[in-house]
Amino acid sequence: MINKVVESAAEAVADIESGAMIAFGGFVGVPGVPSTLIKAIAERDLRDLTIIACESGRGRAGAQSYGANQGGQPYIPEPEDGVYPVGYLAELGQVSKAITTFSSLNNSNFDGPLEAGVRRGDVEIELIGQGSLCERLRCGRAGLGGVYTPVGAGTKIGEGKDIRHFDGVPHVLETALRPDFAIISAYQADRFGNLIYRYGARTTNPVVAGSGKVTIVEVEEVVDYLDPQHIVTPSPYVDRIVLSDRRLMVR
Amino acid sequence: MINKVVESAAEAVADIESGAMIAFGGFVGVPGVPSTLIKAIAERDLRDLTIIACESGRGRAGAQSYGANQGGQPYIPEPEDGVYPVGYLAELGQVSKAITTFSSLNNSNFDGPLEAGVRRGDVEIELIGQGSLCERLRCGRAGLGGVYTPVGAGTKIGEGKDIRHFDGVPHVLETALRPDFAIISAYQADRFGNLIYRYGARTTNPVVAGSGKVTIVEVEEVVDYLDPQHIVTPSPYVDRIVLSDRRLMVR
Amino acid sequence: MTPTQSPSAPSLTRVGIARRISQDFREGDVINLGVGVPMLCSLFIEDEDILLHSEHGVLGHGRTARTQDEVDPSLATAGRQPIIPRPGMVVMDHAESFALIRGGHLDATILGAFQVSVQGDLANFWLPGAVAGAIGGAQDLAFCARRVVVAMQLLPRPRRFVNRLDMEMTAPRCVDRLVTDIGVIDLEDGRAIVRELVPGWSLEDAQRLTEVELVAAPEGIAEVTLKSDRNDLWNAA
Amino acid sequence: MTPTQSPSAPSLTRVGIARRISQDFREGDVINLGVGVPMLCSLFIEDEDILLHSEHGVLGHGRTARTQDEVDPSLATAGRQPIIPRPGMVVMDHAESFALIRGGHLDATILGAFQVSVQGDLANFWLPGAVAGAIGGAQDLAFCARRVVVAMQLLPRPRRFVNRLDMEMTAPRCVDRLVTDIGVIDLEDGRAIVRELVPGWSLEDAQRLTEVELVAAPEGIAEVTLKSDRNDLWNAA
Repeated sequence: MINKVVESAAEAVADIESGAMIAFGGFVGVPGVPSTLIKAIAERDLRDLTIIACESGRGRAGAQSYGANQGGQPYIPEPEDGVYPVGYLAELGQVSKAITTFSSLNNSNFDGPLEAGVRRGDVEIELIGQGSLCERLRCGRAGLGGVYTPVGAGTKIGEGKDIRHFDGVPHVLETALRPDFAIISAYQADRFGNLIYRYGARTTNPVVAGSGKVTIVEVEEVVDYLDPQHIVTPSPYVDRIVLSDRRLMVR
Repeated sequence: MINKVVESAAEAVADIESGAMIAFGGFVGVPGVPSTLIKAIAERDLRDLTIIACESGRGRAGAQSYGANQGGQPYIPEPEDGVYPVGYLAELGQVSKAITTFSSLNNSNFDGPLEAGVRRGDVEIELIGQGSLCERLRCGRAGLGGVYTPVGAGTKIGEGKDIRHFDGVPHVLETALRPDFAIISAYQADRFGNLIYRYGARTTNPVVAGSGKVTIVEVEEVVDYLDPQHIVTPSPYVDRIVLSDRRLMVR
Repeated sequence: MTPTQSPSAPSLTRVGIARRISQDFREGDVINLGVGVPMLCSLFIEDEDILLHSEHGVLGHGRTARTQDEVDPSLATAGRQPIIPRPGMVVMDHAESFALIRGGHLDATILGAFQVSVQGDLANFWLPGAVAGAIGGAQDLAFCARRVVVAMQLLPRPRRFVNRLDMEMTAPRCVDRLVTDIGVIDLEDGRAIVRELVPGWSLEDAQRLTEVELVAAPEGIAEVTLKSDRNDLWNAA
Repeated sequence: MTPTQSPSAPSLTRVGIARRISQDFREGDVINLGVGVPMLCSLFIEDEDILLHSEHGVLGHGRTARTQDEVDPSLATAGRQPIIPRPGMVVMDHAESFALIRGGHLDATILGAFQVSVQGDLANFWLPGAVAGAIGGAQDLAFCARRVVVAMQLLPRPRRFVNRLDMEMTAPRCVDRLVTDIGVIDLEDGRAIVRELVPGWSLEDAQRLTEVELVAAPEGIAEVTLKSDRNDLWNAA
């Protein structure tokens, strides 16, 4: 019987080694960051990770600053027990390279952990837009070598990349990312590894799923049955399932 | 108020002109072919269409042969009033080019309408695998110039296409298809044009949606509300909605 | 070039700029609002069918949640404001959200900027002296949305609207319109056409705020009018 | 090279070939079954968690519908057999279905063939003399599935298993195993290794059916055994 549920987050990430390339699902402040799994990785003694994430500018120290900077509008606060963002791994010195769309806080008074690493000289940042990052990961999942996008041509992001014109418009070749591990967060899983997400917590999670040689998901619930027509991530993209510490919807 | 529902299929396809490039959703014998819209196009006096479809080997004359050829296993029969496959347009002589994955019946005793057209010398067929066809249409929807796929390299399908190696493996450049019209079938729509599909009738319909300058969908029902988390095709990809003649699920 | 040279006339607040921008929205538009001033545009969308797009994959959401009961922690804008569902809303993954953007299915994107050139070049992701940037979805939006509108406060900041960028460029020749605290400027064929000015501002007053040569619209320069009686739209003279 | 040279020994029917193929399936496998003989493999999957994949976007479906009540016209295999849902089933669009295939997420694909070469080259989409072909999903499957198994009837047809293809190639060096009506042949490094033969068949008998040099497996040639008591698995001697 297929059952991809693993006992603990620690067990699920036990075979990640220093030097690994890891892609993470989730987006900035909105829910959907695989916090439980990031915490489990943080607890291991790892070095030289290459991380791939939409947002990796904030560590735990900076976690509060994002939401607060909204000009007095209401925002969803962090839970009291905190969230472990991808940038936390950089804060711990586990990261030597980041492929990301937000590597900085764009705040001239304060460096994020990756920015601090670049100033020290031991971190490399490859900045890329969200659309192109998603396509590179999708190429990984979908067995494509790369895609041509018009986005980034003639800018710093397109520098050094192959250019080809389509209908006279320059396009940049963005190549597949096939990380060793894909680390994501979802709402519910069945034992096969089919996944559904809650509203805006979907974000990059289904994009990262299946891109890696091994995909690990944290979920709020494992259920007996998911409607086949509502499943977002098909089971073959998922290898291991763990329960999340942060259960937003299930109380 | 947004309301994309159009009175009739005839009205929905009234601005298609001879020489247009049209992509169709749907797959071989399984439900999901936009039969009502194909019938409406067939009733117009059009010539020189380029059609893009997963399957276009069968006309109406050959419509029964597919299901019957299953070695005695049960299969889903055609409805008595018949279905209008994409190949019907070729049968009527409306088609001068087809980009398709099944252009023939692979039956040495019988030509499909496109095959007959090639023998006459007035039809061109561009054969391509389903995965690559889907990616080309997705590029159209997603604003990409093209993708590199390993599939087809070194075969007749890859001939004349740009080749690039990734990790030593030859990949074929498959370029975007941006048809003038995208013609699809779905189960339910809301007035915004959000769509859901029934089970295996989904097929290429969500892939074709949004690839064209104008996307027209036939649905079994227009409903007031669709669960935002279950919608498969987002409304911006849909321009016109008509009710289908063939209502499989709604009776 | 400093605010002290400005006339003793009112100017638009951040909310006022957002109000002016939102007056250009049309029923049926699909519009992405960037973080900051652009997101304030949502304050002015009531029952019209204007579909707001958040790049993490939420389209056509309703208004901001007003009570704790209305808050669903999984439903927020990209700027983390809790929002409520609304008929027509749809959720998609991040790749599809950017397919929508890159495929030209957005009618407009409203962005903030560090700097815009008269050619329409946009800089909004890499601050001078920084070691890294925050490009997010801005580059896809700037390259691919059918229309790019920039919300810009000209008054307090120098070198915002320039002849040539001196920061890293997000996208070339993409900005169609600047909605500023003192007026509305369209960028057309390398020229800055002033369409509207805040009452009390002249073209000469405006010209002092930028090195870019400003050109009066051929049909004349209209006054900025705001269709709202909120009390936070105008900075006093 | 004709059936009349064959020994008076039984051979596998189309259903028998499918039974033998399905005996290689393992719990947890994700497997695509092509139209024809391959699809008959589904007859032999009961309660095991073997996820069958239909390329139009249905994965992990249940058995064939047996009564009209069970038939949902929108739920069928790519070969149009009505099927029933089953826990773990998932529906996806065609592009995602081929992302699954091309991304190497299928454990195996079972295909039919016009012709296979000893190098593992496959031809199954363009008949000689035809003006067009039917490539469908076969090329994606043949290029990208982790394992490619071909169901092949050697007995009634000449030039099925050859040294070099004389038809248009679907994919080069992709076929791992042939399951035929007379035995099981693995293609390894350009050699045809006979693993199993139907009782009554010798390597020499088999050799008469193909120009390809057949090599006995180093561990010896086993007898084909079928784990089923259906009465339609064997052609009589």
